[in-house]
Amino acid sequence: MLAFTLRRLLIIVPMALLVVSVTWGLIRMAPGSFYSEERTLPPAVEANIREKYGLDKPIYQQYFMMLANVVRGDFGTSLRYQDQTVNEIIFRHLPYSATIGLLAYLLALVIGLAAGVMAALRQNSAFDYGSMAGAMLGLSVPNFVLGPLLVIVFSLWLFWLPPARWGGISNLVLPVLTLAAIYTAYIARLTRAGMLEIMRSDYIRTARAKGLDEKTVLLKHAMRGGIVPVLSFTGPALASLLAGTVVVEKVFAIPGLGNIFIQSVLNRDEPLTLGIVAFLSILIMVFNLLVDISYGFLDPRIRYD
Amino acid sequence: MDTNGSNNLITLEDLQVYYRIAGGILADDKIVKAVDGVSLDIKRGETLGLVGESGCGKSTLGKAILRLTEPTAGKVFFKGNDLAHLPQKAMREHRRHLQMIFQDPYSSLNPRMNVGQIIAEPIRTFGLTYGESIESMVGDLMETVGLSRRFLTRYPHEFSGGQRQRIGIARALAVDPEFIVADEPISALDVSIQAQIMNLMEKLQAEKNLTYLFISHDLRAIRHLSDRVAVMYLGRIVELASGKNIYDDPLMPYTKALISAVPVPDPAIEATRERIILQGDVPSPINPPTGCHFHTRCVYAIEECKQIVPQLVEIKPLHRAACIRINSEHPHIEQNAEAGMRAIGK
Amino acid sequence: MSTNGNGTILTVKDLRTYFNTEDGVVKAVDGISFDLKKGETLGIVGESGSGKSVTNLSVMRLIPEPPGKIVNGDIIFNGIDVRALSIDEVRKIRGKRIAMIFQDPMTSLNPFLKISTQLMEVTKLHLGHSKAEAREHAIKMLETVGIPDAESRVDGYPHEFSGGMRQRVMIAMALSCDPELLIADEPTTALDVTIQAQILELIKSLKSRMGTSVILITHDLGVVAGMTDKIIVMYAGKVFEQAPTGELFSTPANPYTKGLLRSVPDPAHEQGAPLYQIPGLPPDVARLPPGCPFAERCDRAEDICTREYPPFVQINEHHHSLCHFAEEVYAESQQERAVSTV
Amino acid sequence: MAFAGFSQFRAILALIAFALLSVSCTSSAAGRYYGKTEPPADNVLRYVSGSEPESLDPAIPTGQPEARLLMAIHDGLVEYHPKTMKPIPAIAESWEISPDVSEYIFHLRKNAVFSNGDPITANDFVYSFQRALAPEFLAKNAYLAYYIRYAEAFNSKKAFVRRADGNFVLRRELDAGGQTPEVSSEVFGPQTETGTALSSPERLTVPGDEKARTVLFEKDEKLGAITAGAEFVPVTGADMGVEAIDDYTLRIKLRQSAPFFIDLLSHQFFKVVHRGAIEKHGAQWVRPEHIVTSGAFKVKEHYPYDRIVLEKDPGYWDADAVRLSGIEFYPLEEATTMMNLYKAGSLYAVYNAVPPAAWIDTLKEYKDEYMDHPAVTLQYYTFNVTRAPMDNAKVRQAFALAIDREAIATYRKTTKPTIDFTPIGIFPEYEEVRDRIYTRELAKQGRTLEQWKARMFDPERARELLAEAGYPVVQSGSGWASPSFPIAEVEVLYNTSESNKAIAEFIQAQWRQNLGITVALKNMEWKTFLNVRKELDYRGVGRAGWVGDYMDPFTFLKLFYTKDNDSSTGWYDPNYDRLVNEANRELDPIKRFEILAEAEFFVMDQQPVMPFMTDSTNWMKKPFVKGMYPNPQTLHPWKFVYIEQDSAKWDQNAANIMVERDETVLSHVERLMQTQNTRSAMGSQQASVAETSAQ
Repeated sequence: MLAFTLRRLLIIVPMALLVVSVTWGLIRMAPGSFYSEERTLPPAVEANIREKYGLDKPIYQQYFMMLANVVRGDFGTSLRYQDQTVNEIIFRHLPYSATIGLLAYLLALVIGLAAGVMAALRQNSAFDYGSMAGAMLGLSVPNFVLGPLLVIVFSLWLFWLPPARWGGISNLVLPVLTLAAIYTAYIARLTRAGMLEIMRSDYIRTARAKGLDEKTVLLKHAMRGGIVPVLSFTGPALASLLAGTVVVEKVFAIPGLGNIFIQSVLNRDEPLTLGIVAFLSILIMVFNLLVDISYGFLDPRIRYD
Repeated sequence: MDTNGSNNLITLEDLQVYYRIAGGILADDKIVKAVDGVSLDIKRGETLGLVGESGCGKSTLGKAILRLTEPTAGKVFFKGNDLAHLPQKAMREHRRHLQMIFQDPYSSLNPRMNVGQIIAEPIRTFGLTYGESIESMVGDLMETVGLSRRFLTRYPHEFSGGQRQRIGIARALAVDPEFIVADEPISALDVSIQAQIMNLMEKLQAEKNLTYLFISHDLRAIRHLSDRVAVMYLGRIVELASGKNIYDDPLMPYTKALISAVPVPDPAIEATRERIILQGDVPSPINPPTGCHFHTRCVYAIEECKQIVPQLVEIKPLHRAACIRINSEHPHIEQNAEAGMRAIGK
Repeated sequence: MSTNGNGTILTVKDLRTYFNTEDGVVKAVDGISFDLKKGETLGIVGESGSGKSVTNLSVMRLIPEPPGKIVNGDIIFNGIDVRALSIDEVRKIRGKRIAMIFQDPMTSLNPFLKISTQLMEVTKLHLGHSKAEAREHAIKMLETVGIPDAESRVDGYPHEFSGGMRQRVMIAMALSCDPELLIADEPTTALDVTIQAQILELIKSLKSRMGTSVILITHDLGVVAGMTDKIIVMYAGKVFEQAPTGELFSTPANPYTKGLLRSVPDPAHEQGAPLYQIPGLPPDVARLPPGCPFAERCDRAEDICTREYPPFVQINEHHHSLCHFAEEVYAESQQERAVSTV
Repeated sequence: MAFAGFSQFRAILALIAFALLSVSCTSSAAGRYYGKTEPPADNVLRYVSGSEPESLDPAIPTGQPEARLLMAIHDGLVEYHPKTMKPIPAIAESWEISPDVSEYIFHLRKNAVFSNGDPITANDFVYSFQRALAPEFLAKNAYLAYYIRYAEAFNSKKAFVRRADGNFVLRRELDAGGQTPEVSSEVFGPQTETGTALSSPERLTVPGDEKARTVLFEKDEKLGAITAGAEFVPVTGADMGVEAIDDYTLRIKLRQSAPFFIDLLSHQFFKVVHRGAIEKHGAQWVRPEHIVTSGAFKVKEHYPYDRIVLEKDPGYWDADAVRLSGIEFYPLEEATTMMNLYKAGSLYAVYNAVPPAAWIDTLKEYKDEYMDHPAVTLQYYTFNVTRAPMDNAKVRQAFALAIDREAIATYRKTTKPTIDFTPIGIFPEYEEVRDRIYTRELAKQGRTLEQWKARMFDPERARELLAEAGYPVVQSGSGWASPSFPIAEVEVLYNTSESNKAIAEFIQAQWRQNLGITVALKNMEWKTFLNVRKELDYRGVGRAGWVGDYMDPFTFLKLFYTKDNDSSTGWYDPNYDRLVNEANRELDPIKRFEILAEAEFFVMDQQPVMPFMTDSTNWMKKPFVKGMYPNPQTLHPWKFVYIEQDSAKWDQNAANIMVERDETVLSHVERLMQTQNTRSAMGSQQASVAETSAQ
């Protein structure tokens, strides 16, 4: 297991570099540059800018310079916000995304698991149909629709909650709900499907034949197997939730990483884009690794060799 | 190897199939010797039964003959050509003569293809015939295996297990093969259907002069279908003889136990017969016991059994066994055991 | 309501368990009756879909409802009307007084839980064992079923055991509370012959030691031959023949039983002659014909067989057969037996 | 449970969502105000600034979001008039202008201090300008200051050419065409050494980089000959036409006559910065803990992408008149989010073009809040005149005549139809002059002003012109067709956005209907689009928009000025440059406008671009926010803004806000303007311009 973890950790670095390189290539292939604007710059100014940022050097040199910086974990300063380093920006905005993401994740996990388990236990009951219809709704309402809907109801009709921006706990409610909806729905459906499959399995029949009551059968025997598919979904989901969800951050004007990421791309802010891409790819890979490791705790049959 | 004049369709020479299990960066890779030096002849027109417990390598052996698994070493002669080292392209030429029937007729049929397409597929692949005659050929094949032509457009899930196995057989027959490896073809079927499939296989063999390698753990079926029987244990053939000899006079302690374990559908016999109950399970092929693999479960095992790898030698006419405690003069181990080591002249 | 007579541990009377499916009502078990005496072993033989497993799940009230439902019949266990019990009361019987082992030991043990956990929870539940007691008992049980080094292996997970060992664990678990009745549902089907022999031998010896009654469900006539006192042959949800073991094998009174017996290859016979085969396929239980469900495959069927549902003929005190020609078939069997013994 | 109707299900949801959204912007029409309307007790204004500011350094950013914010914290020589945007005194309490409009003398007030208490002197301005124009500073706005003598040379790393005798090579020695006229060489204002040097004839500048120089000299033999054997002296910041005559007197010498230069100075680029803070902290001087400001407000907190909190600077020279105790800027980008916050009462005003077009009919109902006023913007399409068929003026004219501008304006709701390049309603005096000049010029061609103005929409004439250009338009069914027109050579390129797409489709339909020509539409992401358009890599037609930098027609007309102009059309004519130069040398504003109008006529007659609309500022503010006016750029000098707690004094009808007189604001403005009004006659015309436009 240690070897497995080490091996996977070692892979992360080249993978992240690959992702960064591809991103760099895409940025460079896209026409336009960070300094272009509606107004054409005087050629002298443009030349000065190109010289300062090494854009006048051969492309491979620029690539290796970029790569050397990335390997050192130094993405330099943002091209747009020149008083701020990329690392500073990422770690300044991560907590916003992470707060919302983590809360949404926990909410989705609690509600999704509970609803999924209940629905599986009472298959074909009114609760089952109701919660699964709700989940369907959660899946099919995109969050750029759900968010504004919640805002209209709770902020503009009832004036209960602020419609946007960062601030107190009341500011968190709507974005967290919006973000959690789709994940809750996914988790509920996965849990239900997983539980139903497990509940049909031979070892559940064995457990029942032993005279165990349904609660024990469910919590002790079925749960672990039932949430395996949930785990494989929620690992990467948590990574993306922590790293920010662009739509929700846009709708609610949250200064999270997702928002910054999109802006950096639009601004052609190359170091910032690369920094965030590298950070996100590492984050996702680490979470996938964590998921794989936690499989081992959940399912004793899985071995890491 | 010169196979001139010999009646052998298939000849295996020291065939080995090893699997490598990756050990990770901190552990060595492990080697599983699934087939560990098997030499065999299969005669034209005969059925060779291959019996053994699960995990003994019998399926791997069957697949290795057809190159569905790449042999690690050794030779597989088919009509004098060594298939084991043939390039894939050349192998294709031979493949139509070599077919396989699988245990699970459901998972081996593509659920998205109808029966007609399934059976026609090998015909098209080998370009045996074209156009409309494909359909009539498929229809004929279906009737040959006892399925109505009307079922041509049905899908696998619409059939019962026995019918699916018939489809599998029809598919194998489509290319008019000479040799068929039947890998546990009846073990997933109900009792009443098993008999139907066995009869069908026998009928087809007679009609088409087929040669079978019949792999099963069901000794009753093996006995019924096979001309000769090979008993396999942990990658090695431990006994090889005619069906009658194997059953009436098994020589290897393992074979004896195997046969003895088969329940007899007759309470009178069951009540009286003495059964040999083997202790323990088949050891892991990753780390098999030294010497004679069977020594860990053998009541007759002596110290030498742990060291000496027994060779498959002829003990009686046309009856070969791999056990150091028997020889042609003293073929019966019980007596040898009673007589102690004196019997083998130590 | 009938009560169990002296020495009778289980009485099943006219049990009918139906399933609602998309194809209509499947009468998986359709009128089954039998008695099981203390210490006796009953074999239930049948092909897949014949209703043999559903019968026993019904006894344990383990039929999933919906879609299944026990629509009729009495299940009297030691004088207790199992059908009348609340589900909580049934749970007190399950695993304690009636235990089950299943076909596939690979999937019947929970792969996520340690063997010790799975064993201990039974005795903690039914015998009120403390953790330490339960653990001690679990190890003892593992030793009883012949698991070597039980002390250290008890904390292993199922996947660390071989198939045979797992089935032993299942048996240890089933027998933990010293049940009065053990239902073994195809306990050896998934195992190699050598392991099958070990397991059957184990069941046999435990049964004689503990005096447990056993219901052994199998499709293999060979298995029941040496293990049982009496046998029920099921086909399409019905009992086709019911007889003491010896009599069933020597003088079957039903063409289906005869066919089954004849279609098993006999190792004693030379290879070459074609095997007897029952033609056709088992019927679709959702669409049974009005007459005998076996008529279509039966080599001695006459017009009446497809027209009329056959009677359940009593041949003698313990021998019944569901056939229009039960007496004739019985007579034929007697004759054949006489010939073969001569 | 069947989920067969999944897509239907989604469609229904979308409908529900749409219904709710519609309800949300109409339902409270019952109330007088749009959403929550309560003045804040803390006297803090909450406003939305747009994107996260690139920097709080006034010399760096180029965007409107920063402009909105930076004018609160940095002060300059002059300030925008809150209504007209004409310059009013700020740190410069008065100024004088040289007769040829090439030199300005500013008199600074003595009580202006930085937020740390340091006095603001003329040297601070010299430092600020030199820093902002230093080539390594990479200011993208540097071009704004290129009117200052040698500013462009300094910013472009040029060098003077000094002969062995110590004399510099002069520009006029080489300049045969006389494109850029020499300015007066008489020193205006106090005589100083620097002043004299600045007034001497303009020196020649050549690339400072040797390689570039060599290339240039090889190409231009005459230049090579003149500079042979000479020494190349890099142009420094000190060479620029900015001089501190004394602590409180600043001289700015221009390279050309530029009466609009004073308008430019309100721009953030010319704000004063604190040398000490910058030298101590480098790029990080703009952080809240380091920043030293000069404006009415100072930075209290800055949480990027979330908020910038300003508080009133009590040390500000005009602090007594500053009424807000603070401002919170929210760097938001989503229009709906802003509107939601506005409705919920968390924002007191939104900026220009925030209200979504679909809501405008509803929002107009809120008369106390919704505002609509011409903006200093122009929406137009460019023609790529370097490629056929758009190299033919007649084709261009035909395309321009074939669209119904009134219809577009009606369709877009907040725009006004336009045919000329200076937007209407912004420079009323210029418009008056322009009509006169157009009439004169048209008469030379035998046409009338009415005919000219019919360019708004004249499909018949358009078809004639197209036929004259060699692409006859024939009747085809109920419509038209132009079979010979090279349709593959023309497409409309626009940057991806809903409204650009809608307009492009509208115009596409007009051309199809009126000319029988269906052009393809092609959209591109913003930065890509800019590049393609600039490189003239587009076929036929490109979308363009222009926002004026200062309140003078020249801010538009300069787009066609000089060969490497910004028009993205490839159009250039030296005659145009000649006219523009002449105009800018003219001190009499009316005469100047006449020449500019002649220039505009010249270019519009050739139709390298096709203007079609002027945007309106459409925005909203809570009625309790006073002193914010719908001026042409919706830039609000914050020191005039205040929050009125007394609901009786709230704005009642936003449409009248520009004509109504708010004593609180205007008396403040007038008080400030007094110092300049009392100056010499030179300055008085500036003030009068401001005064007239204010009414």
